[in-house]
Order: sequence, then structure tokens, then C-alpha cells
Amino acid sequence: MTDRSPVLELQSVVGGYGRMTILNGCSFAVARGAITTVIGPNGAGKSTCFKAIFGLLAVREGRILLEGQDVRGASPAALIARGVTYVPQGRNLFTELSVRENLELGGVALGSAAAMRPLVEAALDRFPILRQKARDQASTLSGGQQKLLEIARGLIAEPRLILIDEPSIGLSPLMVKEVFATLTGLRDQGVSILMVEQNARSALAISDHAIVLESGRTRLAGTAQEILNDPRVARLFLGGDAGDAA
Amino acid sequence: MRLSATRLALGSGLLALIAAASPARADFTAPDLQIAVPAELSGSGASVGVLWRDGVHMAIDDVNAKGGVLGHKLVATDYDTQTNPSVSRAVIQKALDGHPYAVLGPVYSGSVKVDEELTKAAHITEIMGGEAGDLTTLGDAYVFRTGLGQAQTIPPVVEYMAHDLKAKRIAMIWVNDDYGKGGRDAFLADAKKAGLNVVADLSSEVGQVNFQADVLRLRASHPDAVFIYLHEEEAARFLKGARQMGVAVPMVGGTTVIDSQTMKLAGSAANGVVGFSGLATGAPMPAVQNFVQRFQAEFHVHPDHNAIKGYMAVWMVKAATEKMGKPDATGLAAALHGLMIEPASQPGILLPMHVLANGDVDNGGFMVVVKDGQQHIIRIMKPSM
Amino acid sequence: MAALLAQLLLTGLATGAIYALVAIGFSLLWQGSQVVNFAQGDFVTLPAFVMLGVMGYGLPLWVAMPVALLVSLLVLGVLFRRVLVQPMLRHGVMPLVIATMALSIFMENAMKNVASAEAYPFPGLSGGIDLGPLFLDWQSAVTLLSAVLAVLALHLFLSRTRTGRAIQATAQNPAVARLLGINVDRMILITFLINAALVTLAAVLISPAYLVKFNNGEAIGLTAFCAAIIGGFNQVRGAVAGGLLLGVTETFAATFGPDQYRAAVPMVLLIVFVLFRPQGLLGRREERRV
Amino acid sequence: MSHARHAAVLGAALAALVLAGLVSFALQPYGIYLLSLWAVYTIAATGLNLTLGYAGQVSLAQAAFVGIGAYTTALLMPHGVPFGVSLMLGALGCFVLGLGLGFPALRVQGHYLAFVTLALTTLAFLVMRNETWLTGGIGGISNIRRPAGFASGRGYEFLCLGVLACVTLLAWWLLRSPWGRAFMALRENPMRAASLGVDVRAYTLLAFAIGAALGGVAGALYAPLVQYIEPSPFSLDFSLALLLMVVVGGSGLFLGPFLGALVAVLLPEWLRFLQDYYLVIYAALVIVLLALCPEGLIGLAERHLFRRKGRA
Amino acid sequence: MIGPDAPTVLEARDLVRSFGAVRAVDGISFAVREGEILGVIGPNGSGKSTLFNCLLGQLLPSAGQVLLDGRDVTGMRPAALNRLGVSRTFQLLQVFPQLSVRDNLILAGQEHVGSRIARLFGSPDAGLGAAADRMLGLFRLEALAAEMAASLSYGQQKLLDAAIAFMAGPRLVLLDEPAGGVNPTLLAGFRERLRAMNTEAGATFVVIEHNMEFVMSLCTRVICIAQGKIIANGAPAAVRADPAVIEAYLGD
Repeated sequence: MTDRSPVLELQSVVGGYGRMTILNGCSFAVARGAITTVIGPNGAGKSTCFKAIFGLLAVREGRILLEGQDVRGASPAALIARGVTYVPQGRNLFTELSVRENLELGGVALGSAAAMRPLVEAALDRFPILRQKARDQASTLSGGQQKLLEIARGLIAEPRLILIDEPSIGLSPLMVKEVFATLTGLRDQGVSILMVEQNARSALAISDHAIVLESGRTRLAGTAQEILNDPRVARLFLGGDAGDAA
Repeated sequence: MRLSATRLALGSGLLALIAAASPARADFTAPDLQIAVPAELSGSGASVGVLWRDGVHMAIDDVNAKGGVLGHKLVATDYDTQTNPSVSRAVIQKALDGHPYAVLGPVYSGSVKVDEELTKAAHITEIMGGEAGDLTTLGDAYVFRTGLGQAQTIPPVVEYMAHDLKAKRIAMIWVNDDYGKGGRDAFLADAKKAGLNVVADLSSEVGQVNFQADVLRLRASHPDAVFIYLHEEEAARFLKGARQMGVAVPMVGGTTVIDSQTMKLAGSAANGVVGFSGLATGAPMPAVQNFVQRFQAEFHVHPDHNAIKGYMAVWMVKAATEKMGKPDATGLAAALHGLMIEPASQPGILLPMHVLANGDVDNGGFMVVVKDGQQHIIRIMKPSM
Repeated sequence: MAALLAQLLLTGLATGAIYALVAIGFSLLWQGSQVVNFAQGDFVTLPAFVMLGVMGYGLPLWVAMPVALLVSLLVLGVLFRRVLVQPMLRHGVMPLVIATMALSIFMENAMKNVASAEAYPFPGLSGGIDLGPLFLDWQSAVTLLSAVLAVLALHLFLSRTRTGRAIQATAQNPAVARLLGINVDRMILITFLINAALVTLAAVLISPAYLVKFNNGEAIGLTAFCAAIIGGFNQVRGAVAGGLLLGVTETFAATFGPDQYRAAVPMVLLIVFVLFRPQGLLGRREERRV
Repeated sequence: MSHARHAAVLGAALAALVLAGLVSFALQPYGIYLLSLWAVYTIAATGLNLTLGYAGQVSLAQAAFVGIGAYTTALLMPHGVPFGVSLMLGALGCFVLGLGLGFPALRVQGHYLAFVTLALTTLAFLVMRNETWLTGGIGGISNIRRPAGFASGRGYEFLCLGVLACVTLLAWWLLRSPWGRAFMALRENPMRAASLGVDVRAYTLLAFAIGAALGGVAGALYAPLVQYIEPSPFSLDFSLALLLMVVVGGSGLFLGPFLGALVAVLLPEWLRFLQDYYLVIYAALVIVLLALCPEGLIGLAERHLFRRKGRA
Repeated sequence: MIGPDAPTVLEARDLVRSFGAVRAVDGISFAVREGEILGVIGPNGSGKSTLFNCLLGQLLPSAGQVLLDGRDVTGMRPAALNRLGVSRTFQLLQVFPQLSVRDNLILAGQEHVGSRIARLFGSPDAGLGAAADRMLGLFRLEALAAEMAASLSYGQQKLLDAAIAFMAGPRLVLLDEPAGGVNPTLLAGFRERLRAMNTEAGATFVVIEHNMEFVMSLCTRVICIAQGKIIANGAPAAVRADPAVIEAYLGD
């Protein structure tokens, strides 16, 4: 790893919905080829921060540097073209379409269906369960399988950076393990991953770096191990003296 | 039966003369006569009302060019009934507020029924374009037709079917509005008397575009002849549909089936259709053809019987006024009753017209067959004298 | 009897195929940008008049057709979206619905003023072929065939091409489509253009039988509406199914039912479907959030 | 909304009626007839405004209710039923039918409801046209007499204005009562309303029924005004026209129908110089108005005159 | 503070709600006594909102019962439930934007006063004017009484949302994230008002809240839900210190 510059950097980003400000000068950097996890209590602005990066939210102040270039205000299409993929929270599939069609749509902005075919095949190879169900409607998949499908769909665009928001939500522990294993696998292939996760312990366990957000600001940042052992983290989540008990 | 050809030639010749010699504006000394023209200028009746209005306007121009009515100039004011009785009542009220000499229009019988009350109360003559049978049966002394009513036009059709065609099984298709319903009821009554057997009685909608089901039903009833009482466009759609599905039995109907508009729209599908009409635009008479040409030149559309009716309404006013010797709005209706109008003295009347006591008129008619897109007269009915 | 039923079915399908064409456009607009287009019927009349206008200069139908298509794409596609739909959408769905009602009044009266209230003939095919008990007329045959081909072509376009798939993705879930880098705005515009093309085709196919008249759209629009809802408002194949079902039902009802109430048939079907199966024949339920 | 503003709105409405009454002394029968027609349209549009503007239920069935009211009066009066009683019976009949029509609204909303009510208008038209034994069918009913004492044009105008005044007071009372608040709650947020004990079903049905009853009242006045009825004025076109009146005037604003009906009655007169083009212009103006200010003309005026507070 | 013999107001018995294969609420049982302020906490997606919707008749539970004062009210419609004295606030703002603040409040109370017919003929404010003014005072909204709710700031609307819930003098109030989006200065006062409603009006509360400080300082008892099940139930401090709770929040 020769290039040590961050793949993505947020500099004092301010933004929100309408009159409501959620991000109050949020700054952090995302290391190349690593998993960086953002944690923080509810309402800290984690998901908002992802939307700001992906051009889904008006950023009022600050800069968002992708490999050194400001991409503030860039459209999702432009970001996808520059190798960024976003897997949002919740269910984001075309539930009426088949698994294969969902995968094919992952690259619809990038090339013809024919050009996407090898990539779709590669995705199906990576996730055997999806190959089994390639012809089924996406809505018939279990929650975990749907999340895998979303990740697989994101990979069709061959991203260098994946933004993934709360992948473990609503999944069984076994499924969470599989999703996380997928993510580490991707990291090992050199993909940078920025993840928001509630399930802080297990997320930090597979992460290289961690960032703690609170009230739209970066409160702590460090290696995953440092953050995991920081007593202030529990206090941020539960308030009072929770951390002392932990 | 012997309609004087000389009279016709004379009439139309005069008319042509007037048309040619009209540019010089007559100098009117007497006060103008206000003519109110309520018509269906918008809404579903627009295609009918606009032609009526244009016919009225053309006649007024012709009359004025010839020096007006006893030296009085005719001045028309148009009113749009929007094909809506409540609006019609409003505009007639407005027209009456201006104390018109006569009201010419409207055409739709619903509107006429509303207006009758008002013109009667104001003692103003209303000459309208409606054909529904009941318009002149209500004892209103101020309302007049401009053409034959259904009570006059249906019997010749029944007779033609019974005697000429020797048909026994009749299928009928009619449009479910005041016009079609009236024609259908009149036909049913007459057909019964003539011993015709109605094997299919098909109601259709105004503006109906698809007649496939009707045609299939008609075919399934195996009629000897078909009676058609539809508006022009619907008649054309029906004829096209029927020909397309290979219906070959004789088709007979009212004025609309042999109307030029129907012929234009139906194209070859109209061939062989027989219809009875009061004054038809296709009547092979110089006066009528001259009217048709001039109308087309002026308004860039082909006239239909409504245009003729509107045209004649003005000449009816002129004839009655001249009979009185002076314009008298309240006496106009009385002067019209029983009046016999001859084209010789009133060239715009086109054919001799007898105004009956109830406000109906009898100006004769034609049994017409369509051949190669042209009307051919089979039989001419003389007006009763 | 069997021959009559077969004939009715054939006739009903030919009628229904037209309904389907207009209904597809209708539901595409709904999927694309929540437009319930009350002027859809008038959208069919406009290209018919354009073609008549072009042919009025002595040009043949095959020249008039592309001209009408071009005008449709421009006026009923681009202009309709830019001038009416986009500025209105921010006010919500209902003002837009009412605006399309006003648009219908506008178009009908404008066409009446320009072309007069007369009906005009339109060139079509005459004659047919006698197949024993069945009679197949060329116009119906061509209508049915063209409609089937158009639906097939549309289906292939939507399912096989990149753009078509992007349109489908946009219709299904615009938010996710955007995440996948689809230019949602452009896809919506394309659905408007497809609608414009479909109504132009419908105009070519129905005008010979229906004639061209300023207010023809009322009947066509209402029926297409019913077809779209009966089939499933949010589904292209639903609109096809709804159109065919309605065409066949109407033909059968007009043949065997009380004909004075024939206009009630689509309405009763509509009410029954809206009340008891609002998602339509093939549609999916619109998601409701608590 | 403050009491003062409530009172001001009522005052403005009643002042308009008094003015209409006074103006009629300077008018020819035509003007008087138009004012009567305005009063009738205003009553029908006020009913629709209640259903659509306040309670948020899209209805394209108002023309059918006007028709039912008109036929009730036209059929009952020749049998010696006094006008007032026929009017009440017509309104009651529409109220009951409106309750029935409300049921679809419990299942579907928005454009689906528009479709259902549209279909019902078409069905009502077909019944009026085809059931000749009852309605006289296509030939309609002519010679409908006006009630004794109101036979003249101006007399009948005063009757129309009087009924409109009563309707105005009733509607005003209703809308400032807890019922009116509940109707608006249906429009704004039915789910939250339900959580506050508002019986959404009952109020939805009532909103339809009361709006329909006012349609019936308008119809009861319409028949003796025109003195002839037939099915075609009660078709879908009239429903659309009433809807446009509400929207043009200002949907959900008390004075909206007054202004909307005035525009509908007078616009053909004002735009007379445009001849056949007036409907084109009217439709275009409606579209522009909707794009600029969906709250209609009253909303547009308010936007410029006051800082808007509550809706009337 | 709350005696062990205080009557039970609300009880959930083995509530289950599944969406497809997912059991969002997976056998939850608890009881709330009169006068209690029960906090419900748990990480995102733990099933709190689904539980609320089941309690309030917005969702039909797949299994189990909801009892109000010992009476089975499972699946009862929200309006009926409200008239039995159950009131709620919503996670996302749910006021009536085109009604004035005062009308919002009167609306919230009017369906509890007299019969529907009597309300039509009675006073326009259904006799609730004084009560509305008192509520306006309590929530410091007096100055905004005549404003359209839409013109209020987010925090003010949040206050109004809560005030609406208290208007009918409810027996039980379910508050869904009352503190979300409210700025810290407003929040302290807000908490005091809720406390006052609890003691003065004797209302029983169930509160879903993510702001832990707010929950801990307001509630008399807290239950923690994770993956559709109750994993802790007790005094706020005890729950906060419960390792299972910390595990649930930080993951395992």
C-alpha cells in the first residue's frame, strides 16, 4: 500500500433537511483499502452524513474530497462513475423484479446489459445463495439475502469505495456474520469501505478505523481498537455513568 | 308532383343575380330590425349550431343587399347557448331584454323547450331548427319550425320500406337523445301501422365511436332493411362499420344519412343508402346548389340542412313582414300562420313553403339515394297546400 | 352461436387493443410522475388533426405520420411535461389532476376553433376477409396487429434495453433508481415521449373508424382510464389486460345487455374494481405508510 | 382563526347577497336571471367545497346531486307538494345518497375516489335519461312552475338569494362548529385525527352527505328557475364545471365558491369579444392560476392583501 | 412513588407481530401501573415502533393481547381507543398544519365532549376554550394561539404535538420520541411540563425515546427491547447499567 492519502475526506460539512441542520461541521477521513466504521447515538447524523457524501442532500458548508477532488454537489450518477457505491439503510431493492434483474440494474447507468453480464455472473459467483435464487422475485428473499443482494448489486459498478449504512439492522446474528465476512473480503481485495453501524462491537471488530459522531460533529476518531476500549463511547450511547458499569 | 321547374330556375336565377349584384351597400332609411340568433355555438351541439348561425347570417346579408325588409335593415346578434338549457334560457332572456324583432334559433329541442316559454310570454316569434315531434304540439303560437318535423319525415320512410322495398323485418338503430328518441318513437308507431316487424331496436350514444357490437347484433337479427336515425358522424361511423362487416341489406333513414357530411365521412360506405329529407343540400336544383356553393365559398365548410334551415328562417321573417306591410314584432307570428311562401317572391325560401297553423312547416321533401357520393332523387314530395 | 361469440371476441379484442394503447400511456405517466392525465383522450385527437392538416397540403399519410409523431413528441411529451406537469407537481397530485381537466377543456376547444366542430374522415382500410362464419375486416386486423406489435416493441424496449430498464427502475422506485446513478429526470421525460408516441399510433389506428372530431377524446379518454384502472394502474401489462378485458366486455355487453345502459359497463367495472380490487387485475398494491 | 375573521367572512358573504339583491333593481330580466343562476351555482359549489375543500374528499358527483334535487322538485311540485317541502325532500334524498357515496371514500382516496364519483355521475345520468317512466327521459320535464309569490324573475331571484343566505349561514355555522374542525382534520391528517378520537368514518360520510344535500338544494332551485329539466345538464361536464368553480374561487376558503360561481356565470359575458375562444382562454387561465396559486383567486387576493393566518 | 397496589392501566400479554418471516415484536409482556412513566428504549430496529403501533390499534398484532384497565382492547381502532382515554404523540410531527394552534388543541378535545349532535349545535369551541387556553399556557404557546400550526418552528410544533395529546385529559399517553429534534433549552422545560402533567393530571405515560438523558430523568421505570424481546425491566439507573442493555446498544 503505497498510497496513504485518504480516499475520502470530509471537511467541516454543514447540512440538513430544510430548516433543520443535522451536520454541524462534520470532519473525518476515510483510509484507503480499509474498513472505517461510523458509530454514534441515534440522531447523531450518521445516515445524513452518508447522504451528504452521495449527493442526496444539500451541503451548505464545507468540502467533500474524493481522492483529493471536491465532489460536493456531484450527482449520484457522477459518483458512481467515479467508483463510489452507496448501500443505504433498510430495503432498497426493486422488489417486483428478479434477483438477476436487480443485479443487472446495478450497472444500468454504466453500460449495456450485455456489458454487465460478466459482472453479474461474477456477483452471482460470489454469492451462491443469490445464484440459487437468481430467477426469484427479490421480495421472496429473506432479509439477510436481500441485504446481500443489495451489496452484490452495488459491486456491479466495481466501486473503489462503498458506503454502507446499518447493514446489520433486522438481520439474524448468523446473517450479520455473513455480511461482515463479505465486507472484510471486499476490503482484502482493496476496496475501501465506510460503514455506519449500531452494532458497534461486532462492527468495530472487523473495522480498521472508527469515528464517533454526536450531534452532527466528530467526537472521537481512531483505530477501531482504541474506540472499542474507550469508556466514553458507552457514555455517549447511554448517557450518565453507563460506561463505568461496562 | 310537378314542381315547376321554371319557378325553380327563376328563383335560383334571381338569387344568383342578387349574389352577384350585392356589393353596393343599400341605404336604409327605416330603423333596423334586431334579429336575435341563439345557437349552440359551443358544447356538444356546436357542429349543428354554428351552421345554423352561418345560414342565418348569410340570409341576412342577402336580404340586406337587396334593400332589407321593407327598407329596414336586419341586424343579427348571436348568443351562445353552450348546448345547455339553463344557459339557453339566460341568453334568450338577454335577447328578449333587447326587444328583438324575432328570435331565430336554437336547434336543440331541450333549449327550444326552455326558450318557448319566454318568447311566448314576450310575444316574440321564435323560428327554430328543432325537429323533435313535441315542439309544436304544446299549443305555443309563437314557435315555428324551419323544416319538416318528425311527424312529417318518418311516414314517407316507413312507406318506402313497406312498399318499395317490400321489407318485413326491420332492424333499427337510433341515437339516444331527443332527436333520435323522437324519430324512433315515431317510426315504431308508423311501422306498426304498416305491418313492419322490428326485429332489432338498437340504442346508441351521442358521440359513440364504436359501432361494431351494434353491427354484429344487427347482422344476427337478419333484417330485410335497416332504419337509421343517427346524427351525421355517428351515421357515418355506423355505415362504415356495417359495410366493413359485410352488411348488404338496404339502409334507410332520416335526413342525416343522406347528408353531405355523412357522405363525406362515410365515403363509399354511404352508397346505396336511402333517406328522406326536407330540403337537402344535395337536392339537384339550381337554387339549392347555388346556395351550397355560395355557403362553401363564404364559410369554407360544406353546409348541411341546418344551414339551409337557418337561411330560410330569415326569409320566413321577411315574407311574413312583407305580408303585414310593416314590421310588427307581435303580429309576426300571426302573419306566419297559414302563410304560403313562394320562391318567386322570396327567392331564399328555395322551395315553396307552407306554414301550418301549429307552427310546423311543409316545404315538401325528397326521397334520396346516395350513389357514388352524390344524392340522387328517387321521389319528390310536394308540400301540402 | 359459437361463430357469433368468436366474432364478438375478435371485435372486442380489436377494440380493446386501442384502449390498451391509450391506457398504457396513461399508466406510464402515472408511474413516471404521478400524473393522472384527464386529457389523455384529447392527446389522441391532436395527432389525428395534425395528420389531417398535413394531408390537407396534398401529402400522403406516410408523410403525415412522422410529422404528427414529431409534433406529439414535442407538444404532448416535452411541452406537456415542462409547462404543465413540472411546475404543478410541487403543489401535490390533486391540483395537477384538476389542471389536466382544464387542459382537456383547453385542447378540445382549441381544436374546435382551429378545425371547426365538424368531424373529418380519415383514410383507412376497407374490405376484409370472410373466414367462413367469421368476418375479419382489414382495418380491425391491422389495428390488432399494430397494437400487438407496439405493445411487444414497448415490452422489449422496457425489458431489454438499457434505457428501458432504467425507465422500469425509475417507475418502480425512483429513489433507488437515483442511487443507482439513473438520470431519473430523463427517464421520466422518456415515459412522456413514449406516451406521445403511443397516442399518435392510436390516432392512426382509430381515426378511420372513429373519424376525427374535436371532442372524440372524451369517450376514448374515459375508456382508457377505466382500462388502466381495471388492469392495474401501475403496470404496463395491466393496462394491456384491462384494455382487452374492457373491449371484450363492452362488445359482449352491447350485444347481450340492455343497450341503453351500455355506457354503464366500463363505469360499473371501474367501481367494482376500485372498491374490491383497487390494485387492478395485475397490479401491485400501492404501498401505504402508516 | 379568530372570531373577528370568522365574522368578517360571514359579513362579506351576506353583504354580497344584499348587494346582489340591490343590484337586481338596476338590471334587466337577463341580469336577474344570471344572478339567480349564480346563487344556484354558489349553493352547489359551496356543497362541493365542503366535501372537497374542507374535508379533502375529491368528488365528481356533485352534478348528479344537483340533478336529483332538480328532478325531485320537478316531480313533486305538480302533485301539490309545496316548493319548500320538495326542496327539503330533495336535500334529504341527496343526504342519504351522499352517505352511500361516502362509503367508497372510506376505502379509497384521492384520484381513485375521483374515478368512482365520476363513474357514479355517468350512471346517474343514464338513469335520468333511460328511466322515462320516472324522469320523462330524454324529453325532460317542461313547464315547471315556480312557487306562488316567486313567479316573476326578480321574485324568484330573491327566493334564490334567500335560500343562498340560509345555506351561507348554515355552512358558516357548520364550519366553525366542531364538525367543521373535524372535516378539516380529515383533509389535513386523517390518521392523527383518528388518534384524537375523531371518528373518521362518520365524518367522511357526513362530509359527503352534507355536500350532496347542498347539491340537492341547488337542484331544487334550478328546476323552477329554468322551468325545464332534462338529463344533459347534470352530466360529468357540470361536475367538472362545479369543481373548477371551487378551485378557481379558492378550495377550502369560505368565499371561494361565491367568486368561482361568479366567474363561471359572468366569464362568457366578459369574454364575449373572444367569441368562440372564451372556453380556451378560461381553461388556460385556470391552468395558470393553478400553477401560480392553487388556493384560487381568493387565495391569490389574500396572499397579496394580508399575511395569511388561518383558513376560513 | 407508585404503590405496588396502584391499579394496572395498560398491559401487554405475549404480543407478537410478524412481517413476513421477521418477528418485529416477539412475545412482549409488560404492565404499566397508574401514574407510572414507563420508558421504552432499545437500539434502532429493535421493534419499539411496531410495539407502539400494536398497542395503539394502528397495527393488528399477530398474537397476544392488549388490555386497558383489564379490558381486552386488542385491535381496537385508534379513535375508539382514544375515547377510552388513550392518547399518543407521533415520532414524526403530526399536527394539523392549516388549523390554528388553538384549533389544533380544541380539535384534540372536542370528540370527548358531549354527543356529536350536541357539538354541532353547541358552542364553536365545544366549551373547550378555557381548557385550550390553559394548555397553551402550560406549553408556553399563548402568543401563537392564532397562528397556523404550519408557521410554527419545529420545536414549537413538537410542543403543540404533545399539548394535543394532553388536551382530552387522557388516562394513558404514549409518547413516541417526544424529545427528537427539540433543542436542549426547550427540552428541560418540556420535561418539566410532562412531569407536571403526570402529577397534576394523574396521567400514565409510556415513552419511547432515544435521548437517554431525557429518558433517565423523566421515567420512573424503563424497559429495554432488543430484537423484539424485552431484555431489561426496572429502575432507569439499573437498566442503564445492565450489561445486557449495553451489549444490545454496542453489539456483541
